[in-house]
Amino acid sequence: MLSVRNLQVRYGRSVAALHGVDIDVPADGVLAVLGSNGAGKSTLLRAVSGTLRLHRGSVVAGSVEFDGRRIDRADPAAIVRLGVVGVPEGRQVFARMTVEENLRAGGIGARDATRRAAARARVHELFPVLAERAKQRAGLLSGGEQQMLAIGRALMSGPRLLLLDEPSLGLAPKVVARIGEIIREIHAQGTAVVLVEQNAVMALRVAEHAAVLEVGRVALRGTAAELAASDDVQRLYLGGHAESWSEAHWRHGGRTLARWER
Amino acid sequence: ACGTKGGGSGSSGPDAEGVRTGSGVTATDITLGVMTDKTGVFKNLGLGITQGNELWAKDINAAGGVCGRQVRLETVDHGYKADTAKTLYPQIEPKVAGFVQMLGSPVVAALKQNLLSDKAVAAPASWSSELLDNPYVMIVGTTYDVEMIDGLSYLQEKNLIADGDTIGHIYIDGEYGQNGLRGSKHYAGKHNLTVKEVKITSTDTDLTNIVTGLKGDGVKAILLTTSPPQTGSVAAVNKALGLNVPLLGNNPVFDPALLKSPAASALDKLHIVASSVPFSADLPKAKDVAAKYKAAYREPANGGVPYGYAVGEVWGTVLKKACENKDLTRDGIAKALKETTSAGTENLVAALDFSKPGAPATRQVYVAQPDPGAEGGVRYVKPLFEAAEARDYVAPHQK
Amino acid sequence: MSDVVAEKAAPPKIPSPARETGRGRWVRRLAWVALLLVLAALPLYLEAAWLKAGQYVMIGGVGAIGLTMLVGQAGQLSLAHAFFLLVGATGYTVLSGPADDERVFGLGLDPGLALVGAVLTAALLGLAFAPVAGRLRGIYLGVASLSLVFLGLYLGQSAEALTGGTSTGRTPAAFELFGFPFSNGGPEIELLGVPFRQAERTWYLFLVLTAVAFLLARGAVRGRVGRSWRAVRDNEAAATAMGVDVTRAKAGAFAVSSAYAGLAGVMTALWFDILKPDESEYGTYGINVSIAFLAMVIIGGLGSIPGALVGALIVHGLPQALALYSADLGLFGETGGSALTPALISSFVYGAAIVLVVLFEPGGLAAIGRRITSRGLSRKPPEEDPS
Amino acid sequence: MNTFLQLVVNGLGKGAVFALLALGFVVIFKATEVVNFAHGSLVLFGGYLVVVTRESLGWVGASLVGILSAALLALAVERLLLARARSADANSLALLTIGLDVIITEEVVRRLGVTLPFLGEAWDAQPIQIGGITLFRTHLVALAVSAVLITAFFLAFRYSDWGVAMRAQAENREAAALMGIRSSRVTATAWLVAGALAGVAVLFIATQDFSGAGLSRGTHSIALAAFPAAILGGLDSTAGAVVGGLVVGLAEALSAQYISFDFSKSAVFLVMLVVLALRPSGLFGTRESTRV
Amino acid sequence: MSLAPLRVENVTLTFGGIRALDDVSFTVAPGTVHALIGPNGAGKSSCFNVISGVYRATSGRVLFGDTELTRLRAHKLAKIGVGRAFQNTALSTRSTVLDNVMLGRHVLTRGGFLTDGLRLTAREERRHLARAAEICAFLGIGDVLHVPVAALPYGAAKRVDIARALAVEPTLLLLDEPAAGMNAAETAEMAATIGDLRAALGISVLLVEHDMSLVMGIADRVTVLDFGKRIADGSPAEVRSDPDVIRAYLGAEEPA
Ligand SMILES: Nc1ncnc2c1ncn2[C@@H]1O[C@H](COP(=O)(O)OP(=O)(O)OP(=O)(O)O)[C@@H](O)[C@H]1O
Ligand SMILES: Nc1ncnc2c1ncn2[C@@H]1O[C@H](COP(=O)(O)OP(=O)(O)OP(=O)(O)O)[C@@H](O)[C@H]1O
Ligand SMILES: CC(C)C[C@H](N)C(=O)O
Ligand SMILES: [Mg+2]
Ligand SMILES: [Mg+2]
Repeated sequence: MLSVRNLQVRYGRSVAALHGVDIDVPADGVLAVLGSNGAGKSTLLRAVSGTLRLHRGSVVAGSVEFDGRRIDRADPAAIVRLGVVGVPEGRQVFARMTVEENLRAGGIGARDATRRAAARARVHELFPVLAERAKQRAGLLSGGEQQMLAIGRALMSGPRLLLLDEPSLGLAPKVVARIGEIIREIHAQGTAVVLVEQNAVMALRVAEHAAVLEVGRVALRGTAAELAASDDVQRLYLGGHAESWSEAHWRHGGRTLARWER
Repeated sequence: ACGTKGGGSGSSGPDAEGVRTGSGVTATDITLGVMTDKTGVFKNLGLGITQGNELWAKDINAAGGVCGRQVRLETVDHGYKADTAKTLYPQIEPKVAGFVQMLGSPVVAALKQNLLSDKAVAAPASWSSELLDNPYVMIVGTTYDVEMIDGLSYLQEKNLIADGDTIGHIYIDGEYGQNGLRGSKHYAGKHNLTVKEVKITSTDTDLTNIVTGLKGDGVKAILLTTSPPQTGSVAAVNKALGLNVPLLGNNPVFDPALLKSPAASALDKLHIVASSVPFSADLPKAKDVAAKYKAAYREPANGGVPYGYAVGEVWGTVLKKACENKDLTRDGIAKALKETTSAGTENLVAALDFSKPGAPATRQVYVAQPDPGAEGGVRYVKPLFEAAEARDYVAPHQK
Repeated sequence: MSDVVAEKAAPPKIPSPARETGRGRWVRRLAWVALLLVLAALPLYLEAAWLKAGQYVMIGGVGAIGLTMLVGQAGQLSLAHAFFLLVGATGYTVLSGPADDERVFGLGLDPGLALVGAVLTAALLGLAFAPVAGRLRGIYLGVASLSLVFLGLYLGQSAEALTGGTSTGRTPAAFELFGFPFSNGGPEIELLGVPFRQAERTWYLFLVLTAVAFLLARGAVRGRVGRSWRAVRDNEAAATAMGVDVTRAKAGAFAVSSAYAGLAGVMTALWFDILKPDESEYGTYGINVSIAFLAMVIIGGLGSIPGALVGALIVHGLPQALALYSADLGLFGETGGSALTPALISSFVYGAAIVLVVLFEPGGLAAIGRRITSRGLSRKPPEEDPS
Repeated sequence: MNTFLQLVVNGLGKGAVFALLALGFVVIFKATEVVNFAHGSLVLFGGYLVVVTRESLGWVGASLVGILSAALLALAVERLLLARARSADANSLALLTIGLDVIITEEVVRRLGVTLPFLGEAWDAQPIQIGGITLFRTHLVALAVSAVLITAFFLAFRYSDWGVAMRAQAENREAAALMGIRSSRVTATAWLVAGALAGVAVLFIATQDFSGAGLSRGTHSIALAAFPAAILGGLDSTAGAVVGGLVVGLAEALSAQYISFDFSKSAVFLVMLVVLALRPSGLFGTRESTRV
Repeated sequence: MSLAPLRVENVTLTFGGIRALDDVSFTVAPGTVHALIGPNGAGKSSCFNVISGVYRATSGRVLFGDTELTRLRAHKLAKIGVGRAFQNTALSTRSTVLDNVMLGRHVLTRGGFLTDGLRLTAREERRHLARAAEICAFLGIGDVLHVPVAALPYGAAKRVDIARALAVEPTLLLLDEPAAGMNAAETAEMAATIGDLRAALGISVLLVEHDMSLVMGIADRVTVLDFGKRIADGSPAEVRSDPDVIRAYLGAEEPA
């Protein structure tokens, strides 16, 4: 359904963020993308959703296809109309609009009114707090509530492919688990998902396939189970805590700081 | 290294005929400065005056020049901006004997100290008697205060106002308006009139609320020391509100373009007081200037042309006097100015007397009314005259 | 496992330029000294008219430095600059004016003291506006500050005893320092055959004032005060958490900026040899002046002190230079209704400069300058905050 | 009493046009958070095209051309300049419009040269008398037109997708793009509409009844006077534009009579300052509130 | 250095109808790492905001030693030794790392427009620069001192935020979700850093965090909020097995 070939992305004149990435998402599959800070995960999603330009980024080479159609030069709205909808990193709700209006804005991509009503009912069911706070200014929600709103907003247009950029960021463990379930539910209803995550435990549990990005390249790829078993992933992303902590300590080098003067 | 800048251009010794010369005067030429506005808000007037100046220079040079020398004009455009004028002045000052035109009150104000320290005689295109504390200022025509006094006496003579009446005076803040107001107050004092003063700025154009207020005050006439669009607004509202009182304005309040504006039908109440003639005046000299103008220039003319010509004539008189005194230095020119007691311009303006420091050079005015039929848009309703109240009026810096 | 681990990835590369190499700093310092020497020698060569134009640029420079600190560093949009210019000009004229004039009020202070007094007065009034300004943000603040220009003109026109009124204005005392007059009076001085009169003397006075204004601002912006301003601009909550009293920092920025405007006002009065409040909102102390200062600041690069000077050179210098050149070369001979004139061309140039800067180089000319000078010395990332 | 009534009538009449001008600011601000300092020059530009085409097209045709060309100029400004400065924030873009304003204004004023034509052909200076009160026709027409347009916008902002899309993309372009909102289309529409509003306003401004002057630099100053109206109403509020416009019109008229005319301009700003001191985002503006 | 306990006493905070904090009390003992956890919207950030003076408590008070924080103006807190890092980094992104961190020295330095302008403070400034650089080095960002924050990856920016809070030389450090957006290895490193901080400086740390591995690994004590109410307070082990906490927050599944 989504196929990314040899994607190379640059920001401005000098920063190269992706150096030839190949990714495939089968229809109604869930792909988890892992990677450390700055690996290029968000860049990948931006390339798919067509929003690179808003960050002064551009596709230098390679292609992005959705359902056999090239979308790497298409504008974001056209991509949404094809059914690809993204939830940006760091929520980015419309802070000055009410919760209700945020959802409404999410539905603008979908033309037909009954679908909208159904979508809203579903979002309220997934996130009851959004119904409760319908009239509250979105900017005043707590971090987690904003994340829920951001996901809910994206579901309003009934997407076929959902791009989630670190949806678990700042969410309580219980909610993270709930988000995992929701992703599976969304998936079960026939929506494909690309899930960018730091929380590898959740991501690998939800996804069928996974890829690890490192400095703009795919370093690892395979089924979720395969990756979960890989050493590197264990160490870096799943954190066998005991060892990695001491290792971190070692990496931190036991740096010291003179005591305060006050 | 050594500075490359030349020294001062102070006075030099007498020439062959024993005429001492100074800045702007050579053996063959006398150069006069024109600091005008070709590009700012007064570009029309500035252009007219400059063309009047040029016509005069051409005529006098054709007649052999002054003191055996040809008159040359050095022109700069300050765009009615005081800051530009302030920079241009030091550039033009060393090259000229004096200024045949210095347009704009803000410019004249900003250059006051320069004129004093350089002893340069200048004819401002600005007619405020407040400027007369500067001995080097040469106002050609009468001043706004005197215009108002003469104008009010005309209204009273025609029974349009009576002692004890209330009148309104709308004036632009600044030397223009304040000087006009000074005149109306003087007259009001003599005739027990109550003056309702309304201060405005040159950028205001909608005076509806003012006239509404004046109507409430029951005024019998409205005096204007304003710009033409403001005059139009007052005239239109005067009619719209059914107030219909006479309007009396200083020279600058009228522009023929008003006759094509929606206010045209309301202009019949307007009276204009002026000391220099309009372009189309029915006077031999004015007709002569107009004819020469049409031969030389394409642009539509305005009252600046005869005025600019008249200033030239006055400068000619002063330079001739200085030549007779064998002193064409700046000091000599200033002295000659003081000795000029009746500079004639063949009635382009009344005869001028510059010998009384601080006093307007004449107190005579014309009164005119708008007339779409007349060329230039106005017709005289009263020829040159001087009111008794104007005669004993003491200008602010009059000694 | 289908794929294998690709080559071990290196950690993300982060540019890490050195602050400034020792050599770079010296080159830069030498360049400044050279510039200063050239400026100091100019009166020997330039005609008075050009000196006058240069002084006008310096007035712009001083005012723009003040504004760029307020708008660019502290993030407080202000259109009130012209008002503080008027305050400075009036302050100087009143403080130094003769005490025995019956028409206008004066305190007869020494001109040097009067200058300081005028600057302080402007600063205090800036401080007085701070409580209102503190409540407002962005464009609301900008338009609110515009009211000061209108109110100031109204008061200036009304208080004839102070300003001399719109009709005649009043003449400010010639500047004097330790008895030495910066006018045509006093001893005749000649250097290398060039007489040093008002234009030359005032050049040095303005040059010193501008240099002091520049150095103070640069030092402050690089120091603790500048940091607190930028913090307030970028995130008030974070600034507060770090112990910055946001209200005070804003008030301080207003006071400093007003003081600079006040100084520019004093210079304006000296430059014109007259104090005269405008009768309308356009003029020496009107909104167009506020906008011109804002233009300087934008063109130079918001927050950049050297940029402010470059902005002044364009916005204040260009019309003057074009006017002088047009006289020299007989350019712009066309007259009448729709002539292209120096003032008009300058307006186009500075309008276009603003547009281009925002479009292509939001850091303003300062950013371009930084890129040029840093090439070869040390590579600084272009987005860096100017100071 | 008659004087007072007449002043109120004058003030409301002018206020209607100020409201129309303020609405121009509001539309663009709502869509882009940019304050369009070039609004005055759009007003001038529209007026200029009316002048140029009036001879051949007659008043009605010329007015349509004027409105349309102001709209198109606004659109061009947005498409050719602002849309290309994506990385600049709203405040920088506002500054950009200052530069633009200078250029357009100077050019139009230059082209006008010495002519300062009036535009209010059909009704100018033909007042109607009712009792002791004079009703200026320009004011009446302006009131009617403003009422219709403002109501229309109020409803559109509140109830249409366009309104929601507009606010969404004003706040966060990336998120809006991800929702399928074509931010370029929304901003472009907003500018187009604001330009058209400027084109309508100038028909009233360059009249004897409203400004007492024909098309000139003064026309531009009047658009500037609508600034306090937009601000005190609240830059993102349609209702604010109406109230702000009327308040400015009344404050000007009444202070001119009861304090002094030369104070009236300051009075408008003083009223605005008082409002802002109490409500920093204007009477109806959305209050800025952030959290950490 | 004298360490003082932070006592939150019966704090209630309402926004219109919403009770963000409801009679919350807890004490951060000197020199400990104290975690504040709870579901999204429970009021953790609000609690931070009350402590640091951004919000004014509707009732109740916060004491730091003998000083009543709830009566102080917000900017006074840094002076008495309270440093704060933000949930979403709140840095001047165009300024360099060092410039940002130097802001933390604000209360430790003096200088107004004239003294700075005349560079009378230059010597002192150099000393503080050195100290700021030292703090950055401690946090592992010593090699990017002159890079604008905008050019840094998120993880590094978070460290800058913490470095800035440390530059205040606080005796109480407030950290709002220091590990958000970090992967397991980075989180571990952050935990180690916090541990080092306490070890090296002996200061108290109050942190909000959703990453249970970090909380359980380094916290000495944990307070749990739910719907603005305190539902548990105790050692990590106690809290972890508290049924209320499991129900409201952790969920049935093992946390990541
Ligand atoms: N707007 C931008 N301009 C310049 N460089 C950028 C921009 N956005 C990202 N980068 C750079 O591109 C690289 C990839 O960034 P990206 O945001 O895609 O990483 P990520 O994997 O999403 O990291 P994180 O986990 O921190 O979100 C990084 O080195 C980053 O610094
Ligand atoms: N300024 C405010 N105005 C109105 N409501 C607010 C405000 N700040 C917070 N709230 C509400 O108070 C409640 C607590 O919010 P808070 O941000 O403290 O949660 P939190 O525990 O930090 O959650 P998270 O872990 O998601 O960040 C939320 O319901 C939020 O919507
Ligand atoms: C008509 C004008 C040239 C005169 C007017 N006094 C002025 O302001 O300059
Ligand atoms: Mg990312
Ligand atoms: Mg929180």
